[in-house]
This record gives sequence, structure tokens and C-alpha cells, in this order.
Amino acid sequence: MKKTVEELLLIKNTQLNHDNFRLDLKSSTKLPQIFPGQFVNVEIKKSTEIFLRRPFSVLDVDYENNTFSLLVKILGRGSNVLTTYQAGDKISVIYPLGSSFSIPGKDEKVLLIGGGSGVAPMLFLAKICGLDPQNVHVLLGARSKQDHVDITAYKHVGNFYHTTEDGSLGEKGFVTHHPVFKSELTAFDRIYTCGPDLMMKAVAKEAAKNQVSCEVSLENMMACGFGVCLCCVEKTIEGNQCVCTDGPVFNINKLTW
Amino acid sequence: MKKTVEELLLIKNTQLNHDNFRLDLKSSTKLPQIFPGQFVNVEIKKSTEIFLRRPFSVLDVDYENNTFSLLVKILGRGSNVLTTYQAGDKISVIYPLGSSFSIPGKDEKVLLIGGGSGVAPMLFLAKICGLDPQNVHVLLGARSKQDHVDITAYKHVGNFYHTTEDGSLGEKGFVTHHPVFKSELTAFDRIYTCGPDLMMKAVAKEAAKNQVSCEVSLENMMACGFGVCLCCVEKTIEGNQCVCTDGPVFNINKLTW
Amino acid sequence: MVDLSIRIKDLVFKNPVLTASGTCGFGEEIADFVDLSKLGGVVMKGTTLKPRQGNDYPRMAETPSGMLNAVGLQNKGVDNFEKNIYPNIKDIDSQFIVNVNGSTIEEYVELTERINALDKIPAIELNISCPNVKEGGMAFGVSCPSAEAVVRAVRKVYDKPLIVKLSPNVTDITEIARAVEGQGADAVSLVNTFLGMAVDANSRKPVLSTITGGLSGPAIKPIALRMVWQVYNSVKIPIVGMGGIMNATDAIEFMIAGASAVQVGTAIFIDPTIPVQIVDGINNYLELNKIQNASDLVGCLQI
Amino acid sequence: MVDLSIRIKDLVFKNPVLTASGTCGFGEEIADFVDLSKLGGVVMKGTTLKPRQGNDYPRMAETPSGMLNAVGLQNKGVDNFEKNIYPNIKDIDSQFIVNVNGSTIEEYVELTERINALDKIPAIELNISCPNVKEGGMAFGVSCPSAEAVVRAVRKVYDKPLIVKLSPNVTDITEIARAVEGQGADAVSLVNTFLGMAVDANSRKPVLSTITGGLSGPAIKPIALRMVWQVYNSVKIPIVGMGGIMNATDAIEFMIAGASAVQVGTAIFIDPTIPVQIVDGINNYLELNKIQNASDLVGCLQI
Ligand SMILES: Cc1cc2nc3c(=O)[nH]c(=O)nc-3n(C[C@H](O)[C@H](O)[C@H](O)COP(=O)(O)OP(=O)(O)OC[C@H]3O[C@@H](n4cnc5c(N)ncnc54)[C@H](O)[C@@H]3O)c2cc1C
Ligand SMILES: Cc1cc2nc3c(=O)[nH]c(=O)nc-3n(C[C@H](O)[C@H](O)[C@H](O)COP(=O)(O)OP(=O)(O)OC[C@H]3O[C@@H](n4cnc5c(N)ncnc54)[C@H](O)[C@@H]3O)c2cc1C
Ligand SMILES: Cc1cc2nc3c(=O)[nH]c(=O)nc-3n(C[C@H](O)[C@H](O)[C@H](O)COP(=O)(O)O)c2cc1C
Ligand SMILES: Cc1cc2nc3c(=O)[nH]c(=O)nc-3n(C[C@H](O)[C@H](O)[C@H](O)COP(=O)(O)O)c2cc1C
Ligand code: FES
Ligand code: FES
Repeated sequence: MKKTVEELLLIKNTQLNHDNFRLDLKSSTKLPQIFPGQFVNVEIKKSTEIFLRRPFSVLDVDYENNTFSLLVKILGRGSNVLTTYQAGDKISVIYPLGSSFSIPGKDEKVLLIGGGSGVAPMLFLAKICGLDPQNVHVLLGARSKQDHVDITAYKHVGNFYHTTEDGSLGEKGFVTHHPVFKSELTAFDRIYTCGPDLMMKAVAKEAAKNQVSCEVSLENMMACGFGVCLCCVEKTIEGNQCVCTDGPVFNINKLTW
Repeated sequence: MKKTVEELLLIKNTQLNHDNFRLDLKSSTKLPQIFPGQFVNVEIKKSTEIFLRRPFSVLDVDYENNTFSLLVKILGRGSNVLTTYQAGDKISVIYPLGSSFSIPGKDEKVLLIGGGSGVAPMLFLAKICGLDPQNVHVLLGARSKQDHVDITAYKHVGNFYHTTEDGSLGEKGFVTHHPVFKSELTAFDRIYTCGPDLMMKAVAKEAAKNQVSCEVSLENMMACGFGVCLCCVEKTIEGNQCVCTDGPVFNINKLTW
Repeated sequence: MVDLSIRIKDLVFKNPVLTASGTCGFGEEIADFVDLSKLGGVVMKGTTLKPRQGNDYPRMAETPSGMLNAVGLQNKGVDNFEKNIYPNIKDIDSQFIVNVNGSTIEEYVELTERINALDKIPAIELNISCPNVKEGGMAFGVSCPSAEAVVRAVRKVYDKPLIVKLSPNVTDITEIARAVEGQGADAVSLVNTFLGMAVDANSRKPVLSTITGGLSGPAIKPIALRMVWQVYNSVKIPIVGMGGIMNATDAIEFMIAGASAVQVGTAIFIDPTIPVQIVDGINNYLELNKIQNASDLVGCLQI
Repeated sequence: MVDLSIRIKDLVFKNPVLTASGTCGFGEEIADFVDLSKLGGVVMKGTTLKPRQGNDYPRMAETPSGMLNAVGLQNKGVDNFEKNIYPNIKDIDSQFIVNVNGSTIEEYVELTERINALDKIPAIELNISCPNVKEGGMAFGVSCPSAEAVVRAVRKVYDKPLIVKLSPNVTDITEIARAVEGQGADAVSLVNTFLGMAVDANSRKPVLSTITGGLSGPAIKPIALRMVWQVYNSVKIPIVGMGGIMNATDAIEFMIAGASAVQVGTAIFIDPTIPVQIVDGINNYLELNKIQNASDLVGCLQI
């Protein structure tokens, strides 16, 4: 898919919880096809402090209206300013970028594990992969109930489970402590995960041990996002590879974790 | 008057013509006293490109409501971004800065000459000096009618004259071509002027020739605005002086023009 | 119609705007965004004889109006270049320049000979200023004798235009420029990145795996511009200027200060269409100011 | 309660935050905004024996995340300092340091002697790195022999803490640092401004009356930080770090890299309350991280 730099129109900025926002962006032309796991690189002009773009995964696409959305969690300076943008603002975006999750086979049973803002690509994937909702299991982890991002639009794509570290929503503990992960892991054909490094590594470890196919989405620091700076590398069994072009989605059997 | 750094609230941003805006700023505490000719130094955060503050003269003060206004003409990057600020935005301002125009004696006849955004301190001065409107003559120059800034609130402070370079409003030509300036100059006790360098120099030359007291307001490039960087200097008969502290208002007999 | 073309020795660039090494891959990576044939030239990613994995992650830190990188010349080596890159670029209507790197003079020479054999590579940029490698790189570029030694050796085996890329991490860049001019360099390009560092106050560790890295972007523009002007006043060979160029005005400033051509680097990360926008911007500037040839701008600073 | 105090030789600063020379006048100019006694110290505007008018206007250009200045040591000379400044500052509860400048070694020495006679000036900062004067200034600071010569001469007539301010416009700043340490400097402060330049593309003229000027502000922070770290690893005397410090995090990074104290310069132009905010910020950081003494931070970078 051809990558472009485009000024998009912010049509809606919705606060989802204390530090997560959903931005809906509209293109004035036909949207390129965007796959789950792919990301966009966003210019944040309204701040004296930001120089580089900031990468965000695509949360959902509406081809009919040529809009797509991002889920932005406030982490630092850039994400903070971005969430102050208002409907009507223009935002320059480079997209679509990176690799996507592999689409599961028709009857496969999949487990999608999202933590923090890592829920974004998970839900897009859940929607796209067109499986019988019976076969789709989504496990979302957060620190506590108030950190959980509720994207109700997705409620129909499958079975939802939650964990929170303080037990205020769903199971108490990390995603890897949830029964669906602990006891039913080998029942899944594929696991997909996106979130904090530690979470993904814990998931990957169990998946590898149980020989379940597992794909992770990495969030290495990026300068360009389209493969020219070589800053975002991850060690793989084939040497250093760019997370922005060879990834962000990697099958764990390719990583040196 | 003590200088402070304060976050002010932008309560109104009014577009006056194609490239001039009036910003009304409100302090949450009691305003310090501000004199005509004084300026404020404004931080412009909403842009990746601006580093230093930008100085703007005070156009008017409303002590009752603890508000004052600025007249901002779009000249470059900073002024451009500043005019996109909206009511409700916070703006950090260092103020009040610099020297002020000398207040005329009770029965003196004064001529105030403003060009471009230089009309800002002129009108504030006209309002403050408390003269019989008969004795106040305000001459405003602009390139053409559409560049003229109409601040009707001031219409009662004195006699108004206009020049435009293309003749689309008032006399055709520069301010120095206007009859009130050309033929009645010696009738004035004081001349005050603020605007483009070339205009002020032309005014100063005639004033000096006719031995009429004349004060000009300079707009040298500033880094700090409060006398520590020594970047804004103007050559005077007493050596280099800071426009931000010794000025911006200078009597022309102090300058080496 | 103004004439945008500029010349380094006998090599003609259709316009003065090149992309900088390490910021545009081998050109192909930005082909989605721009028509490469609109560029004056493309300086490709730093190449070495043998493949290099580069430095460990993390390799990047954002800084005020700039960034630090510590890539460390990751590349697949010259064999891969010949086999997999050269065939794709050789017929594109622009000038594709190889950025030549080595840990020893012998490596520089051997690599240059390999590149010399490639017909459609019209020039090399000899990188004696990479701050991110343990051996060679910048070490060659910060003293006159070592800079002279590399250039002398490479000059012997290379007849096409030889551009030597200088390090700004020196007390007097004109000294180095004169030294390499003395050894037959056809042009100098400057500047490479400034040695910088980032610290994470929370972890109290360096941000980069290599502790220090190379600073690029608009932050360095005023220093780079000064160096271009100083070098312009002390050598006769053309200068390719770079360092923080983000738009046509920046590029024009470098040309006024003495650069015959410019390279656009970090700006590409912000927007890969910037180099082509700069070509258009220079064109407009020349038309507006009724200047016939881009080359008339070079060094026209009025003092 | 954490202990913010730091020490250079036998001189105690109540906290590690000083204002940088040329950016806070003589302290009085920012007294409207801050309680000067909350600062670790104030390094006053560069002073010379005789009054200096400085360079012509324009003296300033904004640059990406920074600025160029070409003030050229405008000051009213030491007589005026003694008569009109010293009496006002001598009883303020902070450390007021004179930034000493000269065109010749003799001038440096004579001025130092004059300052030595002022009881309440506890230290001088010897500026051998001003890029904006035709004679002296940076010329002394970019080679070891000349740096040594000035420091040697000044050391002879000055017993109180002698801080030498280094230029970043050198190939190897550690060499200069070691040289001045060898001549008895009690501390080094770094960095002064980087030599830079701005061009006006419309007029095709330099923006500054002096063509080149000194670059300061956050743009230079990564380079300054690297230099502090390098110098920390090569001298034993304390380092006063500066260059683009805008907030407490920046200041802490400099301390982690090896600075015993920091100076805040250009940031004051943006907001003169920043130095005091930084004092508070360092205090909070130490409390949060359960670090007892500010001095424990110095050079604690984990590699
Ligand atoms: C492919 C990809 C997809 C992503 N998708 C999403 C998403 O859908 N929603 C979302 O909220 N975030 C996502 N992120 C992370 C997002 O890019 C960072 O949160 C953002 O760049 C932080 O910018 P900042 O200016 O707020 O932080 P800064 O002020 O620059 O830094 C604050 C902190 O954030 C850390 N940080 C900075 N950049 C990154 C980064 N690239 N990855 C991880 N940590 C970083 C820094 O180390 C620092 O500690 C994604 C990142 C990548 C690489
Ligand atoms: C004491 C004082 C009072 C002022 N009062 C007003 C006022 O009431 N209303 C108003 O609109 N403007 C006023 N100005 C001018 C105003 O400060 C500049 O227009 C503004 O700083 C330009 O910023 P910018 O980012 O838009 O321009 P930039 O993008 O920084 O520069 C664009 C152009 O503006 C010129 N410029 C930049 N700064 C100045 C400056 N300080 N003075 C003159 N030209 C400059 C530059 O040379 C450049 O050519 C005043 C200036 C001073 C010093
Ligand atoms: C990520 C990155 C990688 C780079 N790699 C190289 C390289 O391989 N060879 C080289 O000569 N310069 C390299 N450079 C330096 C640039 O070519 C250029 O000299 C420098 O970035 C200054 O220009 P800029 O500010 O426009 O980026 C690299 C720069 C960056 C940012
Ligand atoms: C306007 C200006 C004037 C300066 N004058 C002096 C001076 O007189 N003596 C001196 O040693 N340094 C002088 N400096 C350098 C600063 O003290 C400091 O070393 C430099 O600006 C880097 O720090 P910063 O980035 O925090 O400003 C001056 C800097 C500026 C911006
Ligand atoms: S972010 Fe530049 S190559 Fe991946
Ligand atoms: S602007 Fe800094 S002294 Fe006037």
C-alpha cells in the first residue's frame, strides 16, 4: 500500500477516560486500505517542545466516510498536546505504516491480549478478522478500573475478559494471571498481543512454552516511521530489523526475546 | 511598577481587518498600573517554531475588569500563531515593560501619529492624557483602506485624520504629506509617533527641523524585554541604550537619527 | 525560466537539492512520497565493505529542534549494494551518490574501487565524520594529517567527483577543508552530526546505547551555516551545505552563505516531501527575485 | 529535608543553581521576579576594565530552540561596577560572581586584582570563551597554550575560587579543561555559546551586525551535556554545567553527567522565574528519589 503524507481533518476528539482519547480523522480523498497492526505517524505542531512525529496504531477504519480513529494515551509532552486538538483542526499524518497482524484461518480460535493503549490494534484486529465471535477472545489488562478504556462499539466481536492490577475490574492481577490465559492457553491457535513490553514478554514466554503461535506489536522509539533512519531496530534472528517497516508486528519466533 | 510573569486569560480575540487582531487579556489579580507606550512580552507556546517571547504594546487598559488589550498585526510566524488563540486560552505575559510617553501639559496641543500596528500606543495615549479633545489630533497612516485599523471606541478622544498610500482613505500619501502635519506642525507643542521606522524617521526629521518636541516608540528586536540581554540597543547620545528599559519611548533629541 | 542546475567538477545536478546520507535509505524508501527524478541527487545510506549490524537499540533521542542518532552505519555491505540496490537505482534520472565509510584507510580504498566500477554512480561522498562508530569515522575527520591521509589514498583510485564530508566537531573546520582540498577533493560537504548526549533523569542512565550520538536537525543550523560561510571563504572547491535545513528559505540561506548545493537530512523524517518542496521553493525565490541561475546565489552574502 | 548545598573549593553555594553571565544583568534586573537569595548564585554580566559599548545593533537572531547574540561584552567597566553595582549587591544573601574579561592577559590580571579587593565577591568566572569580541575572548579559550597563559597569570593574583569558563568551539574540550586545571583553576564552567550565524534570505545579508554570533538555548543542550560528561571524566576539579537548561529535569541531567552546579542563561529571557523553579524542582526530585544530598547526584550516570 502506497504511503502518503496527508493533512487530515480532526472531526472528533472524545475523552475516553482520564488519560485516553479517541481521535477521529477524515481524509479528503479515498482512504488507502489499512490493516490491523498498522500505524500512522502524526505531526504535533501546536507545541514548542515537539520535533519528531509520534506513532499511533489505527484503532478503527470507516472506509465509507474516509475516516479512521486513533486511541491516544497521554504519556508525555506530545501525546498530551495532541489530546488538546479540537474538531476542525488539521493534522498531518504519514500513513499507512508498518506490517499488520496475520489474519487467522476461518475456524481458528484466537486470543487477543491488549494492555494500556495496546488495546487499539487488538480491537481493530478483532473486528477485521471476520471470525465467528465464539472463536474470538479478547483479554484486556489495565492498572485499575479507571485506567480501562471502554470501547463499547467492539462489544460484539467476541468474548471479553478483563484484568486489573488492583482487582477493581475483572480478575485481579496481570493478563497472564487470567484463567483464559493460564488454563486454556493451548486451546488457542493464535495469540496476538500489544501493550507494555513486560506484558508482551510475559505473554510471549508462555506462548512459546506452550507452542502457540504468537504475534506481538512493538513500540520502539521511532524517528521516521518509514524505514529510512534505522533508529527503531529490534534484534531478530535475522539481525537488526526496523520495527517501522519489518514490524511493528513480529511473530515471536523471529525475536530474540 | 513591579514587573511580573503572569498567565493571563484570553477573553476575546477580535479580528479587526485582514491582518490585525485585538486580544483582550484578563488577569486573575489586580492589574498593575500600565502607562501609554509600555508593552508586554508574550509567550507563544502553540508553535514548534517559536522560541522567544514577542513584544506588543498595550492598546488599552480596563482596570475595573483587570483586562487590557493588544493589537496584533500578523507579520511573521509568531504573530500569526498568536492570532489563532481563542477565548479561554491561557497566555503567559511579562509586564508591564518599558518607558512610557510623557504626559502633555494641561493646555498643550498634541499630534499623535500612528502607522500600521503603531496605532496601538497612540490611541492609548490619546485616551489617557486627559486633554480637551480639541487639543488632540490623531493622524493615522496605512497602505490602503483595507489596512487601516478602525478602533471606533477612540473616536471621541480628538480630531482624526487619515492618510493612505493609495488614497483609498483620507489623504493620499504618507503621514508627512498630510496638511495637519505639513502646514500646522509648529502649532503643536508635542508630537508622538509610533510605526514603521521610515515613517518615524520622516516625522522626527520634520519635528526636529521645526523644533517641536517629538517622542518616538522604537521596535528593536528583543530577546528578554526586561533589560538583561542587551540585545535591543539603540544608539543614543549617551551611548547604546536598551529599548526595552530606557525605551521603547525616546525623545528624538536623545537619538542619533 | 530560471536555471536551477549546478555543477560539481564536471558533474551536473539538475537542481541544488540532494537528500543526505542516512536519511533517505537508498532512495527507494521515499519513492512512495516523491518522484526521485525531481531531486538534484540522492546521497545513499553510509556503505561499508562488509555488512554492519550497527549499534544496539536505543539509537535515538529527540532533542529540542533536533535529534540524536547512534545508528552506527548499519548497512548490508557493498556486495548487497551491487546486487540488490544498484540495479534498481541505476536508471533513475537523478544522481545517486554512495556515502563511503571504512574503519581503516585500506577499507576506504577498497570500497571506493568497488564503487568506481559502477558506471551509474557518478560520485562518492567520503564520510570521514561519522561520530557513531568505534573505529574510523570521525576520528579521521578531526585532524588534518588523518583527513589528508584518507583523501590522498582514495584520490589515487578514484577519478570521478570526490566529495569529502567534514565533521563539525573541530576547532577550525577551514583547516580541515583546506587540507582535503590540498589532497585533491573536488568538493566538501558539511556538516555531519555534532557529538551530543542525552541522559534520562529518571533512570539516571544514558538514553542511547552508545552514550553519545550525533545531533542533527534545525538546532544545529546556525552553526552549520557559520561553518559553510567560513569554508566558502577559505577554499576554492564547491561546498555542499547541510545541517537543519527544513525548507526552501533555509536552503537559500546556505547557498547565500556559500553552498553550491544543499542536502536535506532530518527534515525527511518530519516530511519526506520536503526535499522536492525545497526545489520548488528555490525556483520560486529565483523567479521572484529575478535571478537567472541558481549558481548566482552561491556565496552572494552582502557584507 | 534534603541538603541542596554544594561546594566549589571552600565556597559553599546554598543550592546548585546559578544564573549565567550576560543573562541576568547584575541580579537587580531580575529582582522584580525572583528573590535573589533563593539562588545558589548570580554570575553577573561580563565585566571589563574599561567601559565597552559592545557591538552594533542588530545583536540578536532567534533560531530553532535557541538564539544568536552578538552583544560583545557591553558593560560600563569596573569603576562603575565598584561604585554603582557592588554596594547594592554586597549584602544580598547569595553568591555574586564577577565574569572577568579582557583583550590581553594584562587586562585580565588588572581586572582580577580590582575584583580581588572586593570582599563580598567570593569568586570570579574567568571568561576565555566570548565569541563576540574582536580581541581576546574566545581566542584565548580554543588553544591550550593561550588558555594556560591567562589562567597562570590570573591565578598568581587571585586566591579565592577561580572558575574558568570554557568555549565549546573546540575539537577536544577535555584538553583545554585539563590545561586550565593544570594551572590551578578551582573549577571549570561550560559551555559558553557556540559560534553560529544567521542569514536573511530576503536581503541576502547577515542578520547580525557582526555576521557571526553566539548560539545559546535548548538547541545546544545535547552538545553541552556531552562536553560536561567528557570533562567530568577527565578532570578532578568541579564543573559548573550550562547550555540550554530550561527546567529542573535539564539541570538534573547536567548534574548526573557530572556538573556540581548549573547555570541558567537564555531560559531567563523566556521566564525569569525559571532559576528558582529549578531550585524547587531539584529539591522535589531529591525527595522523591530519596537522595540525601544534591552532591550525591553529581556524576552518578550509570553506564
Ligand atoms: C508502532 C507504534 C504504535 C503505537 N500505538 C500507540 C497507540 O495506539 N496509542 C498510544 O497511546 N500510543 C501508541 N504508541 C506509543 C506512542 O507513540 C507514544 O506514547 C508517544 O510517542 C509518546 O509521545 P510523547 O511526546 O507523549 O512522549 P515523550 O514526552 O516523548 O516521552 C514520554 C515518555 O514516553 C516514552 N516514549 C516516547 N516515545 C515512545 C514510543 N515510541 N514508544 C514507547 N514509549 C515512548 C519516553 O521514553 C518517555 O519516557 C505507539 C508506538 C509505536 C512505535
Ligand atoms: C516595544 C515593541 C512594541 C511592539 N508593539 C506592537 C504592537 O502593538 N502590535 C504589533 O502588531 N506589533 C508590535 N511590535 C512588533 C512585534 O513585536 C513583531 O511584529 C513581532 O515580534 C513579530 O513576530 P513574528 O514571530 O510574527 O515575526 P517573525 O517571524 O519572528 O519575523 C517576521 C518578520 O518580523 C520582523 N520582526 C521580528 N521581530 C520584530 C520586532 N521586534 N520588531 C520589528 N520587527 C520584527 C523580522 O525581522 C521578520 O522580518 C512591537 C515591537 C516592540 C519591540
Ligand atoms: C539517522 C541518521 C543517520 C545518518 N547516517 C549517516 C551516514 O550513514 N553517513 C553520513 O555521512 N551521514 C549520516 N548522517 C548525517 C546526515 O547525512 C547529515 O550530515 C546530518 O544529519 C545533518 O543534516 P540534517 O540536520 O539535515 O539532518 C545521518 C544522520 C541521521 C540523522
Ligand atoms: C545575550 C547573552 C549574553 C551573554 N553574555 C555573556 C558574558 O558576558 N559572559 C559570559 O561568560 N557568557 C555570556 N553569555 C553566555 C552564557 O553565560 C551561557 O554560557 C550560554 O548562553 C549558554 O547557556 P544557556 O544556553 O543557558 O544560555 C551570554 C549569553 C547570552 C545569550
Ligand atoms: S523509525 Fe526510522 S527506520 Fe524505523
Ligand atoms: S530585550 Fe533584553 S535588554 Fe532589551
